[in-house]
Amino acid sequence: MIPALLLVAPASRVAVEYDWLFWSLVVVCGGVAVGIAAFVVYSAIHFHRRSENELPPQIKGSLKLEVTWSVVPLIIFLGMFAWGASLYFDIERPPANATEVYIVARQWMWKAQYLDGRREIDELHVPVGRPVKLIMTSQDVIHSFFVPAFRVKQDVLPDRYTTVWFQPSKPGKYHLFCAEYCGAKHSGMIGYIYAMEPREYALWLSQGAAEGSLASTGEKMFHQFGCANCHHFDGQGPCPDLKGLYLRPVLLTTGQTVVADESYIRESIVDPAAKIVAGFTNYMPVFKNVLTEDQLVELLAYIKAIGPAPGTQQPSSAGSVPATYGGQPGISGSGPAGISTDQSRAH
Amino acid sequence: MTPVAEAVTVERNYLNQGEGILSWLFTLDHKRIAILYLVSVTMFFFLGGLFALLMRLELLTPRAWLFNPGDYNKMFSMHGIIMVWFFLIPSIPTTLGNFFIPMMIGAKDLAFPKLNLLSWYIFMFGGAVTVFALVRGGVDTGWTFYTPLSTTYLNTYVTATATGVFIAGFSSILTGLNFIATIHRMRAPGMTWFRLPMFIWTHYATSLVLVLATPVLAVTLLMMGVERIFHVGIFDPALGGDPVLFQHMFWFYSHPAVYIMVLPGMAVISEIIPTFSRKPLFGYDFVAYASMAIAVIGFLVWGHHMFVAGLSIYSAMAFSFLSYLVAVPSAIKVFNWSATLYKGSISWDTPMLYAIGFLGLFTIGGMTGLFLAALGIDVHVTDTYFVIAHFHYIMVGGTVMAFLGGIHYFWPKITGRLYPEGLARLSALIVFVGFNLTFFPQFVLGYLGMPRRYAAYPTEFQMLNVLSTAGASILGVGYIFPLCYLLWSWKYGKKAGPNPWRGTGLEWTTASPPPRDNFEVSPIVEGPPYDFGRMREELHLG
Amino acid sequence: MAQPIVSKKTYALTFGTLLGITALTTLLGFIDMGSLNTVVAVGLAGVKACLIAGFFMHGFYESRTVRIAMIAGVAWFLIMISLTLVDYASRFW
Amino acid sequence: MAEPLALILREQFHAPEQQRETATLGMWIFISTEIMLFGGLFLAFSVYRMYYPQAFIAGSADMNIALGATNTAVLICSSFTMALGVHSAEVGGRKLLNLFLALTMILGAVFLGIKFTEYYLHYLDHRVPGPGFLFPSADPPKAEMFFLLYFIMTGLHALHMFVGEGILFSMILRNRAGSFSAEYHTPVVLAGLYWHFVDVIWVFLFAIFYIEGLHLHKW
Ligand code: HEA
Ligand code: HEA
Ligand code: HEC
Ligand code: CUA
Ligand SMILES: [Cu+2]
Repeated sequence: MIPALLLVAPASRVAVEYDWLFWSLVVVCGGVAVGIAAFVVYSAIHFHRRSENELPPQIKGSLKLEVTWSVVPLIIFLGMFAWGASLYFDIERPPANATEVYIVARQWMWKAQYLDGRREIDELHVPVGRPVKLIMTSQDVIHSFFVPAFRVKQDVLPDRYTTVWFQPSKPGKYHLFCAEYCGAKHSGMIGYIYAMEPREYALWLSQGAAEGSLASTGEKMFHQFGCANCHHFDGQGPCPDLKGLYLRPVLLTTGQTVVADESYIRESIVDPAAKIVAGFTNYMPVFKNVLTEDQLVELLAYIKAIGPAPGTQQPSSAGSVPATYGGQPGISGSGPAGISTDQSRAH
Repeated sequence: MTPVAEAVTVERNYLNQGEGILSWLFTLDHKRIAILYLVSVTMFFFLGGLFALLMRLELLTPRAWLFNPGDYNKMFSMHGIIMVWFFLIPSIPTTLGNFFIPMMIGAKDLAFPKLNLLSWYIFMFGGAVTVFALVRGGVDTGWTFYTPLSTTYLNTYVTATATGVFIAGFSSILTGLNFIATIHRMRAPGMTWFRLPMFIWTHYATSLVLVLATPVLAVTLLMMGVERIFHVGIFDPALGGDPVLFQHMFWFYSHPAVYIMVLPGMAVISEIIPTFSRKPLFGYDFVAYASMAIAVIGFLVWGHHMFVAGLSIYSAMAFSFLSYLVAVPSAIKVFNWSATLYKGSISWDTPMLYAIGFLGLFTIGGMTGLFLAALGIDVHVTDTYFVIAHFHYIMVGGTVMAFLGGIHYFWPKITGRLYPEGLARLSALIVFVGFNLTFFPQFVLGYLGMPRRYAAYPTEFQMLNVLSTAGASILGVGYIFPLCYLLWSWKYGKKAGPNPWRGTGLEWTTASPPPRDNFEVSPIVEGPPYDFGRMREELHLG
Repeated sequence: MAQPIVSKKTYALTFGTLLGITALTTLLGFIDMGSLNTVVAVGLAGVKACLIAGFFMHGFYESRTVRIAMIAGVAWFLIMISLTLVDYASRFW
Repeated sequence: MAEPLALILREQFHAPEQQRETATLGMWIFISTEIMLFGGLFLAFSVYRMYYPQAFIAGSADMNIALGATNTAVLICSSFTMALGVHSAEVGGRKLLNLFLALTMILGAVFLGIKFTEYYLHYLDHRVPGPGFLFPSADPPKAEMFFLLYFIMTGLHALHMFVGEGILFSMILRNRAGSFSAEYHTPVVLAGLYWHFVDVIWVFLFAIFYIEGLHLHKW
């Protein structure tokens, strides 16, 4: 039991906050529960029936008491709600400067794709002290990404991106579980997260023999699947210019405006007709069942890398841990060659 | 309410009126139908329990040593499906509810006796289909049938099982309908709403949920079946559907369903505690309103099962907030039950032991529900053993305890015999100890991060799992005891007399076992429920 | 609480109105009103439903309990649909 | 001849009025459950309607409004005759009751006939979801979702119509056997409630499936 407890010792910033809340609830609820139990046991013993014909005072109720024990718990509950909700917002909202890693889940393995093109199966290496954001999708059924030591969990859905983030605070090897039942080998869909000191992490990164960054593979795909035939980067032609698309508000034919986040871009590729950009007619082929989730991730990384939209933060550079941590990370050198990073292109 | 002071021995009662198996299979008597249900749900309970034992055995070691993981998945799926739909949901309402709702309101029968019998047949048919699926090879969806796993990826008997559950759902609906109509229209003269025993109020609330939630389960399973059979998209994203919609619809039913499971338990407790404290239920009105509030607000909180499923965070906030609201009426009830004990004349008969057990375990289960309802906390413990422990505390520690308590409490009325008190107290103790040993370690496991539905697990979780398995075997013994001595006492127990506990309800004014029409003379109600003060007059007279 | 008998005239009037609304619904359906089309179609359907439930099904003449039973189904349906749609609508905030 | 009161009153009741009220209440509760049953489907429809607005409007534009509107009118007529049937029962007009029940059944049959004709036309047009599905638009899979919901919802509705026909038929038989009178005709009232309810469901189905995209209908 002791080693188990150690294993779940909080290893991320959120986990520490989490434990505060959790143990506070244990104290409050435990206190009330012990109080109730004590009262019940005391009554049961102290007022134990003494004679067969005993008739106790017939007390019917008390408005004062009723109000007290409705309102006081309510107030306590509201406190729990507020604290729980604020923690949830911390857990759910990744900071803008987080390093991105793409996760593709399938029965029954986790595949991680780093921006520098490294791939790992059932393992994930992350630096200590820096926020990491995972952009996750599933190839088949629903899975759930769960790292107990970080106190985070997020279902991974097919046909959609969900994200989770954490900031490891202690180097170590932590369990990664699949927490949503996903078929026969659900309990085998486990792995490890290695949180490393930044120096070691940099070393680990440099040893990776990647065939090129994720975005550059994406660029190859972009040509291979003929995207480049239609989508030009000079604003010419009958197709939208994809430069700076990421996080830009896009006006649709329906008059709605949507923000071009990961899910939107993904949908635009697999199901172009779903949302059509204003001013264009849709004749883009449907890439559903043509591209694998891995390829989609590569294309996505590429599209995100080709120039940030004006005025929005670019999450992280393609390829490596942001050199200037906390500063304004731009496109670092490892981005695909020949791609303009001109940020001033107006829509 | 004229209590029968002396035991009026009625020669003919509902048990001996009509002989032979056919007189049971075609009976329209709510009491006999209750017995039919009792036999059926008991069988399903032990079947579900058998799966639980096998599961616990498997979890003794970190490796999958007894079954391969696929078979383990079938174990928990069949365990959950049978326990929820074929044991716990029908357990109290169709047995004790069926038997005692008409008696407590002074009616001859339910409003629609034929419908009542039909419900049982539908239930058994649904059960038969499910058991058929089980013997043919089982199902491994989990009791939640999440898509697209269930519709596209599994090749077990998903459709057959879902059909069984679908069918059983209609039995629930008809039972609920029958209860509502009965409680509205069949009360004896003088039995006003605020003279109803709390048992009735709470069953009324339960029936509301049964009637309004169950159809949604039916239609959800229907759509799931269509998708699975015809390979057309409703919930599968590969076919254009949305799996989260399935979860919305499933939990729209299943959260209210957890109140279907606990409210009847509360109904029983609200009878036992006054009787064995000889005091009126403290804060009667508030407890009545609390039951209704649980039934209504219980419909607004289903999203708390989906906090990490891809729900919008704003929606999640609303659902979390509402979950806390629905906990308030439960709190009111716990406090009122406790207050009823205060200055009472408390006897330690077996039903009361179960009731006290219920109080403690339900409180723990409910409070851990508060943990889960806190958004941030749920993220870590959802889909771990923490959730498993939470709901077993409420469903097993709460409702099953209440069920056992209720069976003991009403046993003399149902059979006319007393059960052996000493043995009964002993097994209540065994159940309590075994239960806590089984499920308390699971809270810790959950906090440590052990996911649910795992056939194999990392070694550091073993110690707690061994404790839990040990507890489960004690618990199993604790359940087999009552089965044996209750059956024994049906034949050989001491004769009970009409009112062994000196209860105040109408059901205690008639003979044990009651005559076919429940009462020799149709009762007229003149006073409030739980009127123990009458005892004084009785004593003066006697 | 004997049930009043609804007159044939009331039935006939209801019937006429229902047919009228059906015609109106269909005619309005031909006009492109943008998203209003849905609102009008479902709204008029709601009016028809009320007429049927009120007159044909004696909803306007029944006891309070029965009326509550009628309304409960609709109210619960609205709970289900509104809370679910709120989730979908707020996903992209 | 009306049955003697003793036979009509089931033993668990103490007065005919109580029995009637109870039965009506029971029926209404049942209808509430039916609302929730169809409600789940309406919910699914709304969600996908929100996801795929164009495809759903296009699907709706593809419906045969002539048949749909006719069917709506037929069903409203049948509700009218049903209401008149209940009226006849209330005043004890056995012959008229028979007539109206029969008329209602015929109208119901007409409705089903038209509905299945429509299904057949959909089949000819390859609008049945599944491998053979065809839809002349940019986005057949989404229109397929529309048609799937269309078939499930109208199919479940048609199933209810069949049940309703069965109930009406049994009412006719019981009426001919002389079971109903001005004093006792609760089963007819209940049958009427059921029938009207099924009508109400159709009114909504008509609105969402036929009317929504009517303005885009290609003639
Ligand atoms: C009978 C069954 C039952 C009951 C009554 C409840 C009652 C409650 N449940 Fe539980 N629940 C389940 C059965 C039940 N649950 C099941 C089966 C699951 C899992 C399903 C699955 O995934 O397979 C589940 C899962 C579940 C979850 C989702 C967990 C997850 O999967 O992530 C949540 C989250 O909010 C939750 C919350 C609650 C709450 C707030 C209550 C409240 O109603 C509890 C209210 C009661 C109390 C609070 C106790 C008494 C109060 C006091 C004594 C007051 C004093 C206290 C203080 C002042 C602190 N439950
Ligand atoms: C509704 C009621 C209910 C009840 C009463 C129980 C009772 C028990 N449950 Fe169950 N449980 C659920 C509902 C219930 N459960 C649900 C809904 C799930 C989720 C399923 C899912 O994930 O899909 C679950 C899941 C679940 C798990 C998690 C599985 C997993 O996620 O991997 C475990 C693990 O320990 C467990 C254990 C037990 C135990 C030990 C009991 C004990 O209380 C049982 C004790 C009973 C006995 C031991 C019976 C004695 C019988 C014999 C001795 C055999 C004799 C046999 C014959 C005569 C035929 N349950
Ligand atoms: C035959 C031409 C064609 C090809 C090939 C093509 N597209 Fe498109 N694409 C379009 C058109 C036209 C639009 C605008 C209409 C729309 O939004 O659907 C578009 C829109 C998009 C958008 C949304 C743009 C915005 O501003 O919101 C993205 C993203 C996109 N395409 C990515 C891709 C990718 C990735 C590929 C290759 C796998 C690809 N496209 C291949 C024609 C094409
Ligand atoms: Cu993947 Cu469980
Ligand atoms: Cu819940």
